[in-house]
Order: sequence, then C-alpha cells, then structure tokens
Amino acid sequence: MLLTTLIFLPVVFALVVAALPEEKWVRPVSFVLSLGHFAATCLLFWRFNPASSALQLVEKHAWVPTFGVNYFVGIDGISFWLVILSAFLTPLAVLGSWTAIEKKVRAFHICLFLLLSATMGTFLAVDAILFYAFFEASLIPMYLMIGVWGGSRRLYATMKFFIYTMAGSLFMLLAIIALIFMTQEQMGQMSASVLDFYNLDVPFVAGDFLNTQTLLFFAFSLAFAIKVPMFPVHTWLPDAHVEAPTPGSVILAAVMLKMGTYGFMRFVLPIFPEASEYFAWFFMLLGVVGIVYGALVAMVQPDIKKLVAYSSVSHMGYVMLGLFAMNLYGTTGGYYQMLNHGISTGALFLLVGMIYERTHTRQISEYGGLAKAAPIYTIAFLIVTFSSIAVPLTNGFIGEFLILLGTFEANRWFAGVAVLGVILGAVYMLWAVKRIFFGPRGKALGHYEEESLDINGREIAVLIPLVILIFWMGLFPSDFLNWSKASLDNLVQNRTHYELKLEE
Amino acid sequence: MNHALLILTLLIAPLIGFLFNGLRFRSHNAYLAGAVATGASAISFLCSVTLWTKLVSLPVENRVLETKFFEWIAVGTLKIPFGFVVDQISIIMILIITGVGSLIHLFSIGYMSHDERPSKFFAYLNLFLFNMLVLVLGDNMLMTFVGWEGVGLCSYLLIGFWFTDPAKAAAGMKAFVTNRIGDAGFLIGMFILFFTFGTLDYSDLAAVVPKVAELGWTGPVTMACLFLFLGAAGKSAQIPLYVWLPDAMAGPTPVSALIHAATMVTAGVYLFVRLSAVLVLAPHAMEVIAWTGALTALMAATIGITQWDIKKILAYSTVSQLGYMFMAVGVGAFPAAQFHLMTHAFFKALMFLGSGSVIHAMHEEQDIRKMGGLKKYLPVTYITFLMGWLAIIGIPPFAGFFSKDEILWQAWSSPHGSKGLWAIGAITAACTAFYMTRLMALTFWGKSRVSPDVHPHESPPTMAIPLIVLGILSVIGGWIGIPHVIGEVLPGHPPNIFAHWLEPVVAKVEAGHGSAVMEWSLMGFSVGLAGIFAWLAYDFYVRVPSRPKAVAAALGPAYRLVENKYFVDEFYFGKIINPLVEASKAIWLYIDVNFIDKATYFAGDLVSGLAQLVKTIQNGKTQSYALYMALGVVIIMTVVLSS
Amino acid sequence: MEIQFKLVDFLLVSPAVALFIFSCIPLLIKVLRGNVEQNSFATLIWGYMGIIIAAGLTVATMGSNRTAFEGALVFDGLSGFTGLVLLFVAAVSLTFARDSESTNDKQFTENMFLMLNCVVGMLTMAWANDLIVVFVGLELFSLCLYMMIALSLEQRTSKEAAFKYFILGSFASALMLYGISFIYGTVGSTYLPDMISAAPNLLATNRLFLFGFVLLLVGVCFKVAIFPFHAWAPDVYQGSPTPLTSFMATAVKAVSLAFFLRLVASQAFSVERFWPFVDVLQWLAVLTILVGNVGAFRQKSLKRMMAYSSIAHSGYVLIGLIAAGIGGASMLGAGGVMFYIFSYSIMTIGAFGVLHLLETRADSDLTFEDLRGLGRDKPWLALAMTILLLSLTGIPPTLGFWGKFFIFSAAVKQGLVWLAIWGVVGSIISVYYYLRPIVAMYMEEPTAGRYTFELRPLSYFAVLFLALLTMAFGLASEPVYQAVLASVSKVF
Amino acid sequence: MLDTEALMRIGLGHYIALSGIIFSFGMIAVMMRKNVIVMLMGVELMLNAVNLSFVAFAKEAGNLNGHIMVFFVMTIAAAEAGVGLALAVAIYKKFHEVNIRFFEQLKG
Repeated sequence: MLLTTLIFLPVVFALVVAALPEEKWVRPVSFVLSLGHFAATCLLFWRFNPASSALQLVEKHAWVPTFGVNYFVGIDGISFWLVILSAFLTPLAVLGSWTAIEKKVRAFHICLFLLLSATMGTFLAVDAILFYAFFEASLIPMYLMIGVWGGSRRLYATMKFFIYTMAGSLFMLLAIIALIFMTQEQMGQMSASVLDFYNLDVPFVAGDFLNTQTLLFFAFSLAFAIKVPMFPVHTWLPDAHVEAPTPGSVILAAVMLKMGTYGFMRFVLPIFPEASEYFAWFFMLLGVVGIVYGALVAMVQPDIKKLVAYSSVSHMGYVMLGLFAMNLYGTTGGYYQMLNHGISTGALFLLVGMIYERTHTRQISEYGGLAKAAPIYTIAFLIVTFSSIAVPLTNGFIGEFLILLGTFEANRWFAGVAVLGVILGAVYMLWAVKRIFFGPRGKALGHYEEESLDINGREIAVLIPLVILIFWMGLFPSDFLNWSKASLDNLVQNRTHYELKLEE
Repeated sequence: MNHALLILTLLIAPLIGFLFNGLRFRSHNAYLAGAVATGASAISFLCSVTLWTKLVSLPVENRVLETKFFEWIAVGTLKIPFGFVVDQISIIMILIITGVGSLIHLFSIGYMSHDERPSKFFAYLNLFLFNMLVLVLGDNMLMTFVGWEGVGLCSYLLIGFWFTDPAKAAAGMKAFVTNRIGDAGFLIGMFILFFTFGTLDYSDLAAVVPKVAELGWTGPVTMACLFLFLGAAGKSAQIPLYVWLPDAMAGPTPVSALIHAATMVTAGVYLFVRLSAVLVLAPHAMEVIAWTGALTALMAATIGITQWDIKKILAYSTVSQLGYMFMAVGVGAFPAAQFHLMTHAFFKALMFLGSGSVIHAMHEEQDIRKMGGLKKYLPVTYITFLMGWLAIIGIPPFAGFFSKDEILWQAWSSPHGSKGLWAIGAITAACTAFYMTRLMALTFWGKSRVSPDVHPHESPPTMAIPLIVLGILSVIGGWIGIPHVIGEVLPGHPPNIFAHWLEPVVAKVEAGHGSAVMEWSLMGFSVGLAGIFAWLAYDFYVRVPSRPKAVAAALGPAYRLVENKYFVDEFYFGKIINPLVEASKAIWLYIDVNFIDKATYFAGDLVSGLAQLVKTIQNGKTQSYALYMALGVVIIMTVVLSS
Repeated sequence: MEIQFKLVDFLLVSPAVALFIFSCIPLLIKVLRGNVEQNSFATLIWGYMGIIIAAGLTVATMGSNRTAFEGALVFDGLSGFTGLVLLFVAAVSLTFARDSESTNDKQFTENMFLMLNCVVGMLTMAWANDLIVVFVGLELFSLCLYMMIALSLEQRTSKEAAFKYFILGSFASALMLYGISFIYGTVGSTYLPDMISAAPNLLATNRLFLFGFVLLLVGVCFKVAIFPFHAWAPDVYQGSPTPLTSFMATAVKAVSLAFFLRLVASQAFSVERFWPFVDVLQWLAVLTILVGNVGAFRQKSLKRMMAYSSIAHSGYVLIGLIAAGIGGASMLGAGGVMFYIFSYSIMTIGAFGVLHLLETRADSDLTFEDLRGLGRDKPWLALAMTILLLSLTGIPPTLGFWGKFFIFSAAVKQGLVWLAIWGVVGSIISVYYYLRPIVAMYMEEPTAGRYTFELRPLSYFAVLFLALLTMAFGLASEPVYQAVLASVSKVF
Repeated sequence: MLDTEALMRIGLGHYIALSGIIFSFGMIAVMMRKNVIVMLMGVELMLNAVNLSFVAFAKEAGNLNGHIMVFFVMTIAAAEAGVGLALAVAIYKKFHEVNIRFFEQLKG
C-alpha cells in the first residue's frame, strides 16, 4: 500500500488545500503536507531492498482486464531515486514560491500537489497504459502552472509545451497498443505490463527502417526525446522555462524532464534491445550535438532563465549520451546525472527566481556587481554553478565523469566531442557569473543598498538542503548509487534479455 | 600519530581554516583571519615534516605511506578510493606547498591588512592549500584530478578576488576556462589509460605499465600522454594554453606567489614526474613535450624582455621556467624537473613576494618605469630580491644554477634530448638573465623615477620574514642537488641527494652520453652567457638609459611583435573566441529560432492554411454543399464501379 | 400472406409507445387549457417520466434478442444499448432545452413533444431490421429535428440552419432511398438479414446492388457527417439552439452509427469486389479527421468549433467501423465504436451544456473571448468544462482517452496502423483548439463582471454530473467496455 | 439493323433508366435553382423517381414490399413537403422572397 499511498496522498492533500477556509493558511499547510509526503517517501529507505534488482512493493489490481491493463505499481532501483527526488523537491518548491506566487495561491498549490501525484505515478507505474496515463496527466498541472502563473508570453509557451509533448506521446500510445497485441500473440493473453513487454520477442531487421522493432523504438523514442528534451526537439523547453513561475521551472527541470530519460531506461532500452543497439550511434550523436549545441546557445542567451534552460539541454544531452553508451559507466553516470541535474538545475531556477523577485529582470546585461550586493546569494549561486559545471567533489562531476568514461568506452570520437561540453559548460556559466556578479554595479541593482538584495532566512533554508546534497552526492556517491546498483547492473548486463522479477 | 591521522590532519587543517574564515567572510579583521589561516597552514607544514621524518625512517625501497579514507567511486571495475599516498615525490611537493605556503600566508597578513575582505581572501587561500594537497597526495589520477580542478577553482576565485574590476573578473574566468581546456585533455588521457591498463591508481599503473609495455602498445600510451600534456599545458601554462597566466596577475600578489609561481602551475610537472613510468613508454610524446617546453621557455622569455609591469615580467618568467621543467620532463630528466620545480618555487615565490612588497610600498604601482632606485627605501626587499635574481639567472652557487644547469646538461646529453633543445635552453637562459637584470635595474637601481607623492616604505616584519626565509632558501636550496661533476671536485664530495631520493620512484632513462669535460664546458658557457647578458642589461638600463629605445626602434616590427606578446591573445580572441560567440548567436538565431521553431510554426501554418481552405469550401451556400455530396457520390461510384 | 402480431411485439416496442404517450400528455393538457403554456417544469417532469419509463422498459427487454412484427424490428444488445444512450442524451437535452433562452417560451411543450418523438424515431431506427423501417425512423426523427430547430426564438440563423438541414437532409434521404430501391430490386426484399446474407454474393456479382449499397452507406455517412457529406454540420450546429445542437450532435450520431455498425456487420467489407470502397472509406476517414480538426482550428465561435470537432470524432469512429468491418478481430472495432458513441455522447453533450449555460440571449453565439474570467467567476463550471475538453482531447484518465484507446487498438490490431497514425495527427491538432477555451477560462485577463448571473440549477447540475461521469467512467472504463462488448456480441 | 422490337418492349431497364433521369433532374434542381419552392420540388422529384424504381422493382420481384415502400415514401414526402413549405413561408414572411441566397449567413 505504500506506493499507492505515495501516489494518491498528494491528491488528498490537494483536496485538503482546496477545503482550507482561509487562503493565508494555504502556504504553511501545503508546506507541512508536502514535508509529510516526503517523510512518507522516506519510508522507502526502510522498505526497499537495495540488494535486489527485482521490482518491489508491488501492487497489482485489474483495471481494464480486457486489454490486460492493470493498476500495477512497483519500485526498483531505477525509479527509487526519482521518486525520492520528486518528493524532496516539492516542499522546496512550496517554500521557494512563498512570495513568488501572489495570485490564486490555493489553486497553485493544488496544481503542485496534482503534479506531484502524476510524477509519482509516472515513476512507479509498471503498466504501460498506467504509465502513459500518469505521463500525460502530469502535463495538465504543468500546463496550468505555466499558463496561469507564467510570464508575459505564457500562453504561447504553455501551448507549445503541451502540444510538443502530446505530439510525441500519442505515437507512443500507438506503440504501446502494438506491444499489447504482441503479448497476446506471443503469450496468449493481452498484457500491458512492462514486465511482459520485456519478454517479448520484437522482430528486428537490421538495415531496414520499416520493421516492427525499429518503428516501435522510434515511436517510444520520439515521445521520450521530446520530454528529455533532445536536440532538435528541444525548443519548447526554453520558452516553457522562461515563462514558468519559479516552482514550475524547478519541477519541470528537476522532475519532468527525468520522465523522458526514465522512459528510455524503463521502456526503450530493455524492450527494444536490438534497435537500441543499432541506433545507439544516432542517439549518441544527438546527445553529443545537444551537449555542444545547448552549451553554445546557452552562452549567448541574454536571459538568465533561458541560459539555464539551454544548459538543461546540454546536461540532458549528457544523460542521453550515457544511457546510449550502454555500458555500466555510461548508464550509471547517466542515471546519476539525472539526479544531479535535478538538484543543481532545480537550485539554479530557485536562485534565478529569488533574484527576479527583487529586481524584476532576468536580463544578464542589466546585472553586474551582484556579489557585493548579495554575498550569501552569490556564494550559493557559485556553489550551484560549480555543481553544474561538474567541479570535482560536487555531484555534477561524478555523473559527467562516468558518462564520459562510458562514452569513451563505447565510442571515443563521441567522447572526444562531448568533452567540449566540459569546456563550454564552464564558459557559459562562468561568463554569466562574471556578468551578473562581478564588475561594476548593474542597472538592475539600481538604488539597492549594499547587501540589501541578499536572500533571507527562508530562502537560505530552501537552498541549504540542495547545497548539502550537492556535496554529499559529490563526496559519497555510493550512498546514493548503492540503492540503484543492482537495477543498473541488471539493465546493462541483461539488456538483450532483460527481465524484472517480482520480489517475493 | 600514525600516518593516516597525520595525512588527515594535514588535509583537514586548511579545510577548517577555510570554513572558519569562510563563514565569517564579512569580517574585516585581517589579523585574526590571517592568524587562523597561517596557523592552519603551519599545522599542515608540521605534519608534512613529521611525515617526512617517518618516510626517511622507512627502508629506501619501501618509502610509501598510504591511506584510504573511503571508497569514492565504485562502478564496475572502476574503483576509486578517496586515498592518499605520501612517497618520495609527494613529500617534496607537500613540503614545498605547506612550507612556502605558510610563508606566503604570513606575508599576506601584512599585505591584505587594509583589504575590505581579508577573511574571504584567507579562506580562499586555505581552500587552495587543501586542494593542492589533494592534488599531490592523491593516490590515483582521479584524486589528482579532484585537486587539479579544485586548485583551478581557487585560482579562479583568487584572481577575481577584486571582482568589481571587470578586467580582473575576466582574468579569473580566462584562467578557469583555459584550464578547463586542459582538463578536458586530462580527462581523455585518463580514459585512455583506464581502458588500456584498467586502472587509474598510480602504484598499479607503475606495476602494470612495464608489463604492458612488452606488448608494444605505444599508440594508446602516446595518445594518453599527449592528452595529459594538454592538461598539463593548461595548468602549467605551456603553449598553446599559457595565455591565462600573465592575466592571472590580476589577483593579489601573494596569490601570484603561491598559486601562479610556486605551487599550482607546477602541477603539470608533478603529474609527469608521477607518471614517469608511463611517459617513458611514449618517446614521441616526450619529444613533443620537450620541444613545447623549450619553445614556451624561449617565447615567454622574449616577451618578458619587453614588459613594463613588474608582475607581468615575473609571470612570463614563470612561464619560461615552467618551459624548462617540461623540457626536462621531455628529455626524461624527471629528478631535474622536480628539482627545478623546487628551486623555482623558492626563488619565484621570493620574487613575487618581493614584488608584492614593492607594490605595497609603491601604493599599488606596478609599472617599473615609475620605479627605480628603490634599494635605498626597501633594503630588506632589495637584498632578498637580489638573491632571487642571482638564483634565477643561474649564478653559482645559488639555487637556480644547479637545477637549470642540470636541465640544460640533460637536454644535451639525454638520449631523448638534442643539441637544438640545449641551444634553445641556453638562449632562454641568456634572455632570462637580460630581462631579470632589466627588472632589477629599473626597480632597484639607477635613478628614482618614483612620483613625488609616493613615499616608499619598507614592509612590516610579517612581510619581511617570509622574504628573508625564502631568500636564504634561494641561496642554499640548490645544494641538495649538486651535480656529480661538481660534487666530485668539492670538498667532502657532496652527492646529488635530491636525485638519489627520487631514484626509486621515477622511471630511469638510460644514461646520457657525454663526458664530464663537456658538462663543465657547457656549464661554463651558460653561466658566462647569463653573465654577459646580465651585464648587457645593466648597461642598457642603468648606464645608458637611452639605449633601449634606440634598440627597440632599430628592431622595428620584430620588437612590436614581441612587445605585443606575439599577438597570441589577439589571435585567440579574434580568430577563435569571438567567432565562436558570433557563431553561437548565429546558431541560436538560425537553427533554434529560425529553423526548428520555424519548422514547428510551419506545421502550425500548414494547419492554419488548410483551415482557411476548409473555411473557403464551407461557403454557407446550401447548394454548394449539395454539390459536394453529389460530387462525392460520383467520385465514390466511379472508384467503386470502375474497378 | 398472413401477418401475425403478437402481444410480445407490443411489449417490445413499448418504450416508443410510452415516449409517445408521455409526449402527448402535456400537449393535450395545453390544448385543453386553451393553448396556454403550462409550467415548463411540469412539462419537463412528464418528459422525464416518459424517458424513465422508456428506459426501464428498454432495460427490461434488453438482451432478449427477439424480433418483432414479422422481423421488422430487432431487439438485440446493440439496439438496447443505443436506445439507452439515446434516452439519456434526450433527458439531458430536454433539461437544457427547458433552461435555454432560445427554446423556453410559449412553446416548450411542443418542443418536448417533438424531442420525445424524435427519440421515438431514433429508437425505431435503432431497432430497425428492415430498410423500410430504417427509412421511416430516419425520416421521423429528421422531420422532428427540422421543426425543433425552426421553432427557436432566434429568428435568423436558426431558420437558416433548419432550412439547410432540411434541404440537405432530404437530399441525402433521397439518395439513401434510391439506394434502398436498388437493394430491394436486387435482393428482392427490404428485410435487413436478407440483404446481409445476400450481400457478399451480390456485391461480387451485381453492380446494381453495389450501387445501391454504396448509396445506402452515403445516406448514413450524411447523418454521421463524414467528409464530403459533412458540410451541413457546422452550419446547422452553429445555427441551432444549443440544447438541440447537443442533442443532434450526440443522438443522431449514436443512432446512425449503430445502424452503420449493423451494415458493417454484413461482412460486406471482406468481399474483394468491395475493397475499393473500403479503401475509399479509409480515405474518407482520414479526410474527415483532417477536415474536422483543421476546420475547428481557426474558429472563433465555440459552437462551430465543437461542430467541426464532432466531424473529427466521426472520423475516429469511422476508423473503428472499418476495423469492425474487415473481419478478423471485428469485436474490437465494434466495441470501440460503441464505446466511442458512449464516451463521445457524454463529453459532447456536457461541453455543449456548458456553452448553453453561458448563453444569455436567444441569439448568443459564444466565442473564446466570452469564456474569459470563467475560471474566476464560475470555478466549478470551468472545472467541468476543463475536464470535458481534456476528455475530448483524449487525455488520460478521462473517458475520451479510453474511447480513442479502444478505437486505435482496433485499428492497430486490424493492420490499419496508418489510419491510427492519422488519428494521432488529428488528435495533436485538436490539442490546440481544445486547450484554447481552457486558456481563455484561466489564463487570459478576465473581463470584469461578465458572469454575475446565476446558473440555471438543473442544467448546471447536469453538466457537473456529466463531467463527473467523464472522470468516473474514465477511471472505471472496464464495466462500460464489457457492457459494450456484450451489446455488440450478437451482431458480430 | 435496329431491333425495333427490342426497343418497343418496355422492360425494367427502361423504368430504371427513366427513374435515374428523373432523379438526376431532381438533384440538378436542388443544386441549381435559387427559388426555395423549386428546390423543394426537386426533392419531391427525386423521391418520385425513387418511387418509380420501387414500383418497377416490385413488379419485377413480384412481391409487395416495393409497393408498401412507395406508400411510405409518399407519406413521408408529403410530410417533408409540409415542413418544407412551412419553412418557405417563414422565409417569405421575413424576406418577402423565397430565395436561397438569404441563407448564407452561417459559413466558414
């Protein structure tokens, strides 16, 4: 029942928030409730057995038995940290949006809780249709978040976001349907369970594009690639991020993008092993292009949030590169990078939001000399920056190093190009840092007194957990990876005949 | 205390200093901050000394103190412990780092006493110390890389310490990014080594490499070494990545002394001494390293002749000296490289601190054209600076003479060396003598050109003591590495202690050719050359001050080329960086906005256009609708009945 | 020829009889009171009673699988299920009609009379097992619809809509009838089972039959609004009073599709000679999806947008019909179609209901701008509209998702992947226009004081209930799907 | 040589052909004429063409179904005519002309 509780508890919370008599209670109550949800999620540390690669804490109830669709949830080492990450970031998002969200506070927190529920469901669903349902359902709260609480071009951004994502995922729906019928042919009865998909023998013909496995592979890949987002289907992301309110950006970057990469790990790689292998070069190429391209474009962005958004493209390119290196280093690194990106980019968006609340501009050119005006903020920003550009002993380094190592093993030329991302990452982040924090006082700082722009206690409280995690994950990666090790090993070593057992 | 605890203390002390000062970064109390930081550094130094005594007490063949704190990364066969090793190489490094580091910390108290944020400064300095210690103590390449990036980070922070000046902030960024280019090479080098030898552990590498060598895999090793050299070139300011170091002088002078002269910039040399067993398998890579080092030495030395900023001259001098070290590495003279590293740390730190003292005295004036005749105002600085000068131009028996001549001799005699390398080295030595003497002449000798409202004054004792200590070291520091030929004729036949100390841990290159006579004559030649050029510079700048201008005018374009540092910065900015930025803007505009988004819009426009078509067809006329139906029926019937 | 009518036959048609009787009662009262309109609520209650009794009787006779009147009517699961959907839709539309500005006046009694008799005609068509009965039923409900539309208080567009619908409907009926005459001429009977049993043979050999059969299908396609027989739909839907639009868009489609399903069950599509038409039909499905979605793309009027979207939905259903027709796993297709009818009816009538609630005048024609501020002023109504629109888009876990899921499943299973892909493309286009009302309701700057009026409670309740159903059946779609499968199991 | 006998013998084919011609005339009337009354007449013409073919087929098949159908069609045609004329009257009352061009408001 734990997993079901984790998925639907936020829905209950949303109702609680909706029923609160006074709006001024919404924020504190939401914060406490989301903390409660995080605490409940932490129960997983006791209930989850990290030594096993099997699917654990399974719950299965018939939903649409005619099509073999079940309410089937379970957790393994791959979903484990993503679930924790989602639950961890929500209280921070609530705390971080304390003053950022001024109108329709109640509705905003309802959206936040529904989004949490949908993301939890996405990461925990083992049934393809259930996964699809949560995957799609998560769009709606985010759509509203951007559209209602967003910036000036919010309508454009939110429509673009929704249509892009929807366009990819509908083809995935067709592919899921095809797989369901394949289970019927090969196993005698229909099943939408991913576990049964793993056992399918999806016919593959190398060299011929129009064969079953390749088509299904690309149908799934398109959906997830848009979500990741990979070059060249990334253009919804900068717009969505720029227009989204701070907590929306945080959740979008930290959690929702992971749905794409998680989809690759859960669906694409194990269900279509031959096609994945055959087209690995293509995805590595896109990953590499994404890394360099994202970095170059981030470099010349005039808007801080857009810069961070493009840096996401670059970072997620690393993740894809690692996953499609298809070896232990790459996969582990890619997985770790997913978490890192969640922490550091989430933190960056929070930070950008904090300063935006004070100066009401995100134009880099209007800043300058912020380090004097907001020293603590500067320290936090620098730490997160170093995490983002993968300085050793921060979390980012572990992920990037392992990814590059794995890529080098798989294809040294891609690794050679991907390494450029290490350089360019430093370039765009530090250049931005230089222009924002150093030099003479910028226009945006206007009449503010020295240090009066600095962040307050609440904001420090938001950032401290993230900063701690940055170093914790950088110093003791094993504390985190040990929980996923068995599953990742299983994914890499048994890729061609992948199987997830159910924990007895 | 057992060695693990010692190493822990050694590392933790500066970290605690960093946290202490970092958490109270707003404090203006330079003395408290400096005391804590210097104390932390001193504790580390004491630990280093203790470790050294421990090491000495161990048998020669087994002088290793290892400790692994925890498993850092363990994925697949990659097992990276958070482990440290103290052996013959790293002990030299940590003694230099903590020793010279402590002195510089001490010096900084005085130097930074009037700064706005002394606490922050000392915090960074201690953080640097920590990272530098991690770099040299790491027992595997990845730990070295941790320190490697860490020192780069601190360098970035310290160069940009006075960040309100955009040029200084830019210099910090330039340093970090240039280093990152090298780091990327370092990463690839590591990958190649890992997938060739299956380990990144230094001791494992040393054990595995000779066996693998028998298989004749020189290809990957050469590639690995070249990529690692790219990393080293970034950190140690070699062609083509040296450009950041002169700009790095934007940082406070003690930083230049500690990071950009004595310790961090020598990390590349340290790396190759550490990996000597691997490097000797790649003779082609060695050749590249040697020649790059030599050319860097020459190039930087020539630039040094034309500079007017006291720190810039020293910076180019550093680049040049680092070139020597790489030349030594390239010809397989690892002990010589390490030896020069040490002596250079002494005299260059001294000269930087001395220049700091001068700048401090001159109220932040760095242009040597506005100095002159300072020896009477700054006696201590002058005397100690003089020691450094004598050391760097290689006058026996000062420290620089031994190390530099060792390198020159090896460049001549080593099987990897050549006469060309030696010649470049010798010319560089001549240039060095010239520009260093020029520096001395313009700063301390001759007539005073100090502007009347500046009243130079000697520095306080906290600044003087480090100068004196380093001055003494610059004099005697070379005596532990007296070459064999000199040792033979000296009373008591002092051996080359330094080379013997390192012997067990560095790869041996087969003995050089060349006789003692040859060695003596080359030594004499180079010392003589240095003397001549020193005198020449004295002649130029003290006796006939009008001559430099005339010579410069006579040289014309050649002079301007050198004066403008061979236009390398202009080339990088004009031909690489700016085009890259412009290209990125173009990519953003043309690919992102105008192509991908346009394609998306095109889909939208297509639907929109079709919508217009549908709307046109839907014209509201009942009879048109009936016509569509009739046409539909006709077409369907045609299809169905005709087939 | 001896004709035997049994008592049980009358029992079986009793729902229609009941409806007819209850439609007459208020009219009779009105006439007796000297043509004075009585309380519309009382009229409504009479209507509800008729519908409830008819529904009860339908349930009672469901699954009996009998034929009545010499086999002219058939009472199988398909007709029963369709009948229930029709009655439900009628009840909701009646509620709307009573609350509407354009219908509720001195003539609500007549309106109700027409609507219930319209349902009688539809039930007749749903039960029909003979082409004559099909035609009679079809004409009965069509004529009622023409009149109801024309009865609107709105003077201009409703008349235009009625006239267009009338002319084009008659035109299509004539085509269909012409087709029936050829079928009769070649089969020698108008009895549906005769035709179905003869069809495979005749299709292959007899061009006249082919001609007639295609014309019959064209007639049905007109009612379902399949391209190129769709052109009436946007104009008529927009011009009609919204309660009627909601009724037309759902009930007419439901009953026509049910009849289509019967035709498709004839295995005609598996006759090789008929394959060109199946190909044409596939193209028509694609074009219908495209025209529907593309046509809705740039509409300003919400009703017109919904009209085009209903054309698109017809296209999706046509995919299911083809999948049901080509043999093999026909049940998937048939189940998908019936489920889609069910889900589509609920969502569409709900969405039109929202529009109807917001209309303040008889000639209101809401645009997107008119929805601004709804999220603030009428949050629950906005929420209901959001759910309904998301369901129409096909976002899980709403009912609309399952409708699409079952249809696409059938298509994929039957090898009609390309149709499914076009369906997906259409859905992607539809995201844009279905989300625009949501944008208007929540995200655009609201106009002050637009929605200060009270919502009419019955319709409001109905809309909320429909939204709730959309969610509830979305979460629990299996029972519905099982019921649907049971209903079509005898036909296929 | 023309088989005059065959031409003289009027059979099913002729009836069907005639009904087809009348049906087409009806269709054309609906599609071309602007006067609403004439359009109605076109519809009636189409229905009567159908009647003709029904009767012809019934004669050929020898059963009553076709004849029954004709009666139904006639009734329905009458009803349709009633509705149609009522609409025409409504148009006339408003515009004083029964031209279809008044009904082009709903479009796009």
